[in-house]
Amino acid sequence: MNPIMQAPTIEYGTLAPMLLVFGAAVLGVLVEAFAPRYLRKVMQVPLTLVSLGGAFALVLVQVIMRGAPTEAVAMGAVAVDGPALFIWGVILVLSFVCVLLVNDEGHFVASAAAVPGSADEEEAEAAGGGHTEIYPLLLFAVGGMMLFPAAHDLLTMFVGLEVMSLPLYLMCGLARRRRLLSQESSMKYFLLGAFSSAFFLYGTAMLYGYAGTVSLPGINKALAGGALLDPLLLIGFAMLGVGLLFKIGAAPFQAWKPDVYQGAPTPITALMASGTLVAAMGAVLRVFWVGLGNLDWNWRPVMWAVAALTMIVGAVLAITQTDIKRMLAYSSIAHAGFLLIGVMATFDKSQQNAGSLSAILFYLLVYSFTTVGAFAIVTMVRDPGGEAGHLSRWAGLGKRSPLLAGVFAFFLLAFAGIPLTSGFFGKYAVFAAALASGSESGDSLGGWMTGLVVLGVVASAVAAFFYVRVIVLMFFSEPAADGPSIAEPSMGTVAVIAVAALVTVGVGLFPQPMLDVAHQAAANLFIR
Amino acid sequence: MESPVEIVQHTAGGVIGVSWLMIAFPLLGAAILLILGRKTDRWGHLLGVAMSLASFVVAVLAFFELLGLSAEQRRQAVHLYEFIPGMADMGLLIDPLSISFALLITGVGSLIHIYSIGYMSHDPDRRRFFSYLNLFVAAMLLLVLADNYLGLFIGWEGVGLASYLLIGFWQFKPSAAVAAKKAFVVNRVGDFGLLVGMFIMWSATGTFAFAELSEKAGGLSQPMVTAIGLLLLLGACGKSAQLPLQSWLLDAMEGPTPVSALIHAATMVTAGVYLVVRSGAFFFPEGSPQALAVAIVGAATLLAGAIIGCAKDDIKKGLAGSTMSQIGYMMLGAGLGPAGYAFAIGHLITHGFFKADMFLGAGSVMHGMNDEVDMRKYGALRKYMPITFVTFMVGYLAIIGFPLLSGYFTKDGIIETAVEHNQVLGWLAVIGAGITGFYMSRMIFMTFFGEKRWAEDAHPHESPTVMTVPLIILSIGSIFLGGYLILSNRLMLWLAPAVGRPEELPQFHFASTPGLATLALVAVGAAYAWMKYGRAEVPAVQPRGSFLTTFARRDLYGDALNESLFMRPGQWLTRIAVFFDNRGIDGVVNGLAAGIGGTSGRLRRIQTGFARTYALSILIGAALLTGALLLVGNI
Amino acid sequence: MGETITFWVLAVVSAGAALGMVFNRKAVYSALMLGTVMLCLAVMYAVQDAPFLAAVQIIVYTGAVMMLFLFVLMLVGVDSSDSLVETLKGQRFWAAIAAIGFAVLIIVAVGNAVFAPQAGLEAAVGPAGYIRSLALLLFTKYVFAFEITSALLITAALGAMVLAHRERLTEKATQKDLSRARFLGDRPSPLPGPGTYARNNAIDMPALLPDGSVAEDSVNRYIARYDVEQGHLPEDPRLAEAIQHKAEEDSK
Amino acid sequence: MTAHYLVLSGLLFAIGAMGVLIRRNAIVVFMCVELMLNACNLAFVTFARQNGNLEGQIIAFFVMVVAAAEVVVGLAIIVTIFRTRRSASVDDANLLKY
Repeated sequence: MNPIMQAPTIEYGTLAPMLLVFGAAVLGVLVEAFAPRYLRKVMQVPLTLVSLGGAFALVLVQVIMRGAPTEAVAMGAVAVDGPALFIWGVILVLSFVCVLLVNDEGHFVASAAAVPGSADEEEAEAAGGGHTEIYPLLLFAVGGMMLFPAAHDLLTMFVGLEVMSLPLYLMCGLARRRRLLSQESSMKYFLLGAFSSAFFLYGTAMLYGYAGTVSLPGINKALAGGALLDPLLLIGFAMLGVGLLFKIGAAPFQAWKPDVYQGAPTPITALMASGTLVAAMGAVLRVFWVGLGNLDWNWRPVMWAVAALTMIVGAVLAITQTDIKRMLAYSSIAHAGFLLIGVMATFDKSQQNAGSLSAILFYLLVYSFTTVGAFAIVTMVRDPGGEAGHLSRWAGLGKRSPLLAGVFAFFLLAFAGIPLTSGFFGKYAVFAAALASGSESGDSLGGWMTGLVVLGVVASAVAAFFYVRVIVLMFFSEPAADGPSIAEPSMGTVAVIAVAALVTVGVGLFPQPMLDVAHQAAANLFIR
Repeated sequence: MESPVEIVQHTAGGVIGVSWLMIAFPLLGAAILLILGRKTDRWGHLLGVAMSLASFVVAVLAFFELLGLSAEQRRQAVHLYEFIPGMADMGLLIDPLSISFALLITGVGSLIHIYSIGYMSHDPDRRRFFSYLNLFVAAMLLLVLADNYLGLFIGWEGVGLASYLLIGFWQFKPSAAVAAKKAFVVNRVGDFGLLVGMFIMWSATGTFAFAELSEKAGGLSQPMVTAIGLLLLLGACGKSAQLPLQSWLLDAMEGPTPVSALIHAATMVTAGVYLVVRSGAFFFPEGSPQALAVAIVGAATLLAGAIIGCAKDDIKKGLAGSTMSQIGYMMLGAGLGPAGYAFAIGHLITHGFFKADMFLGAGSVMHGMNDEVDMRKYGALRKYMPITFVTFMVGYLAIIGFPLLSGYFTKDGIIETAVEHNQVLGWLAVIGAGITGFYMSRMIFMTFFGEKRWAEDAHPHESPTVMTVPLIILSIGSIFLGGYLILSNRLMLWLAPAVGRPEELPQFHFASTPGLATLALVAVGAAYAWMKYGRAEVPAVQPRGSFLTTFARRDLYGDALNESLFMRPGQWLTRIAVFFDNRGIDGVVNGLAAGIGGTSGRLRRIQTGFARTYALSILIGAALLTGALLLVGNI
Repeated sequence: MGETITFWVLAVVSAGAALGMVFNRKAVYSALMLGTVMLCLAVMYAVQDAPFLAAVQIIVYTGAVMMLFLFVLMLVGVDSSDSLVETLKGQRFWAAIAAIGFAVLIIVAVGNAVFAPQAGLEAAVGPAGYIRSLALLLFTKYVFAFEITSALLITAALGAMVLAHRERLTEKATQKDLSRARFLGDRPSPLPGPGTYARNNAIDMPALLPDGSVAEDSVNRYIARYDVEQGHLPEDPRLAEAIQHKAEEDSK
Repeated sequence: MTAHYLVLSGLLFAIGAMGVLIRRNAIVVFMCVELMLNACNLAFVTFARQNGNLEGQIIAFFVMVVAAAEVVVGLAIIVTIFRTRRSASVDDANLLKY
């Protein structure tokens, strides 16, 4: 008996954007292996940029020519549906922008193997150059970010999670200055990340035990037919939640975020704060809406507590931060809380589900671009020893460089959700979706959703306080005599800030087109 | 009195359909200059000028297209896009009022752009200067062209930002940085008024659009309208440097002179007048208390500005006082209802010309005198800078209301209408005109006549052509524009579709009682100035003046007043609050803030920096999550 | 019955080894304990109809991963052992509470779960045979994940290289360079060998030159320092002085 | 039998988690994480037999591959830290806090 194996079908066309990114990453590794040292950067940068740009173009082509497919591809492993394509587009643009930041000189260590402060390090710095391996690593991370939210079964999702995380663990430790902090952040991120992915895996095991499969629609189907109160299901769900909530930085799994964001090289922080958050949010949505959609009356009360705690922790702790990157990290935690409000806004009716999904997608878009812009500005304010992280160093920046401080103030206002910035529409959309969900008859949470939105508004107000504090600090305090210098920005950095500012202003004044795109992406919901 | 005609939704193409290009051109210019940065150093200023000129061309074309339409058709709304879904749409309103402003902004703006090429030629950051100028033009155009208060507000804040950036352009000077900050803070007070006014407007009518407001405003209760009107007036006072928010304008002269000419004389400061006139039909009906408040503010400011102008030795600050005063006239006119609107706008336009002319003239003088601003160090410059002298003279004659020049017609119109409506305010305006005659003559005599009192290294010379040509163009406008607009009521008929008009068209009297009194007082003022500063020797050091002089020199104690009226009581209140807070009786807000801060300070200790602690929090979180789910699942 | 006995034996051993791993002060012992757990698990896999996994477990985990762990442990220093004092306040207490609570939750939940009789793998394996069925699944349904894991492996290799490999930035000195340097220096000849007339441990005994003087250079400086620190100085004061001198030179 | 194996798996998982919390040597902490992954694998293999399909075994196989890659990266990071600080204790790395 020798049954003939049917060759697997892989829809290369549909998967082309992701495959292009991975392919370019492998090519980048080959460049590292064979190209002479002085040529590597010259080859890597265009290769990376072109592949990311090309992948984005492929996403566009796919959307325009064929529309989103309605079936999972690659033997049911990957679901390239509307939301996934939207998230891919956002991630690709963000990572393109981040590569421009990475490309800027002076962020990455010349030789990671050299002990900080040693003669070897000086020698390596004198020799110039740096680790061009960053580029393929970054491409692998981006590939993982694309796979993670598009995975259609939990195994693929786990692999995507690891593909995304491993390069990030590495890149966190490669800062050129303050290397002890950088290495520490790398180790913390790695240990905690590995710890949390063990939880993710255990959850997967339990769900596999419950449903006999790890594919998300399979689990959903089992839920529809099987006993809902099965302890295996509940444990599995909780453990899976731990892994996913860790990645988006929801409380009480948020502790790694400030430390890692502060220690990592700022371009990588920018990538983590934008791309990783977008990808992880997409994965959260997919797991909770597709895999556990029938269980919503069960997970939503728990998620309610998590969202509330996350917003409070993020907003309250940010107040007393003295480091700009830590403050942005806490702000990112608070924003994860706002996003979770959106995740909870699900209904029986797909029409309204699409509404809240589009709100979340829109929020992700506007938030991530503003974040990248803010971190790009952080890279420009420098002390002799590297970036001027301490907030006191930012005092009076408005007098030294009104334009830079002005743009940064604008980003902060967008984080705070002040009208006429993109952030306002993001919050507005998510809160509105949550309120609509709460007023839906038969909603299990009802008034609790309103309560959550009120809590969200209060948290925004608290958050606005510390954003405004920074603005006041920049514009209304006297600059220190030996204040930080403003680095002469490279074209790349300027482009990053310009793109971020453009999106923040543009969407703030003219939100409709982007809302339309998000709405279209969300129209058919996820492939089930 | 006839009310404005309805707004016509624009459907056809034509230039009006693409009038958004007016805003887009300078915005694009600013974006290119800011983004490309130093790369554009060589040609950046040319791009700035080109963008401003392009915008001017569009404005002129739109103007002629509007002119070709019948009076009922002259309010064209151009819908652009849905701004906040279900809340507000973004669109432009092209009507006689807005297009007049657009012409002024782009026209005078372009001239000042050209002038700045010469004026800023030695500044290494000239490109940045032009990018801010372009940004300003774009924001100002949005302010006047938007068809709703939201768009207006965006422009309003945009010009505030541009003004802040430009006042502080030479940020290395501490005085410039402080002045920029002061302008910023004072303007926030006004903006707050405008914003609250808009909130009330929104909650009462549910719309920001002018078109809908004109229908719905009639249904509002009287106190509501008064409240909105007064709040809008507060906004206007902030932007237009009217009492009690006038104090920033004098300090704003720290900016480069073209900025003073463009923003702080010709355009931005008149935004308050625009706001009042534009809202006139809804929120400032004739005879209402808020309209009276506008007139009173205007009259008070025109006197205060004139008095301040008398005592300043800094040529730019003198002009700034005069600007305050002239905008006071416009406000007075705007407070008189449709009868005064045309004169107020007319004065605004002619003032835009002659004041820009004089500011640029002052800049030209400074350019030749090593940036000296003290008039006591000038004298006898007429021989050395003939073109500047002649053009400045034209502006001077226009502003004091020399018969048949621009200012004569527009100012006299305001004064006569004011006397008709309110005797007291009208005669105050006449007195103000007399004082104007004194301080402007003083400026002329101190600068261009008398003996040389220069610093030793001064070598005055005429400015380059790129600077004098705008002066000449502006002075031509200063001569003829007023008569053209006011005689036979051209402007009033032109604006009627937008702002309404009185039933009876006013007749311009060349020999009315207030008019003759004005002329007489101006002559007395000029003669007194001649006695004190033309004939007599001007001391090079400021003499100790009387109480009144000191009063004027200190800007009427505006800053001291602010301090004692607002800052002190504010501090006092704070102290009381702290006192009560300490006693734990009041200060809920303070307590809350402190509470959050304290919680934050304590909570952040959880972030110990030990990875193992974090892992513990994850495990506890996981256990809680599992427990909670099992619990919820089993209930 | 056989499976039950195997399970209980292995369960006790593996749980004990796991506890041993956690509570053993010496890192190497921990590693060996972990190896024990892994071997127990391999046997359990084999018992549960997963012989392929049992083999992979031994080859990959105990064979490769554990070796890597041990290798790094040796690199870091075998004798480094954790101190028993807990520095974080309450960490042990809360860790124990959380871990026990967590374990109880899982055990209670699993205990509450109702399991159908085991389906067994006969149906799944079918006529194709065990390995073939695994391959069928691996290369059809999970082929994409399989391909993507290659990205992981590349990342791992690249990452290890970035963090550990240092590129040589200066030319390596050739033998020619070395000998040239030696002849340019002040001593072209080799250093004298140690202690020809040694009475005890010869390597740390300075040589005597033909003229009877002590040759300081004949003792390695590390050994000299060791001798001084440990008090192994020879009785002959002349030799002792020479060693001490050498050790002092070293410490400068 | 399924429940027995699952209880053992849960126990091993909890022991591993506890080890992560109380050990200071980064290498040992990481070994504890590996123990947790092994516990997951045991669950997968058990469930594969319980549910009567081979997917659990395939997943366990993938987990081993992923774990191997993770070990390489993790140990590289730990060695780097050790070279810098001459210490592999996770507690020593706490410059980033509050």
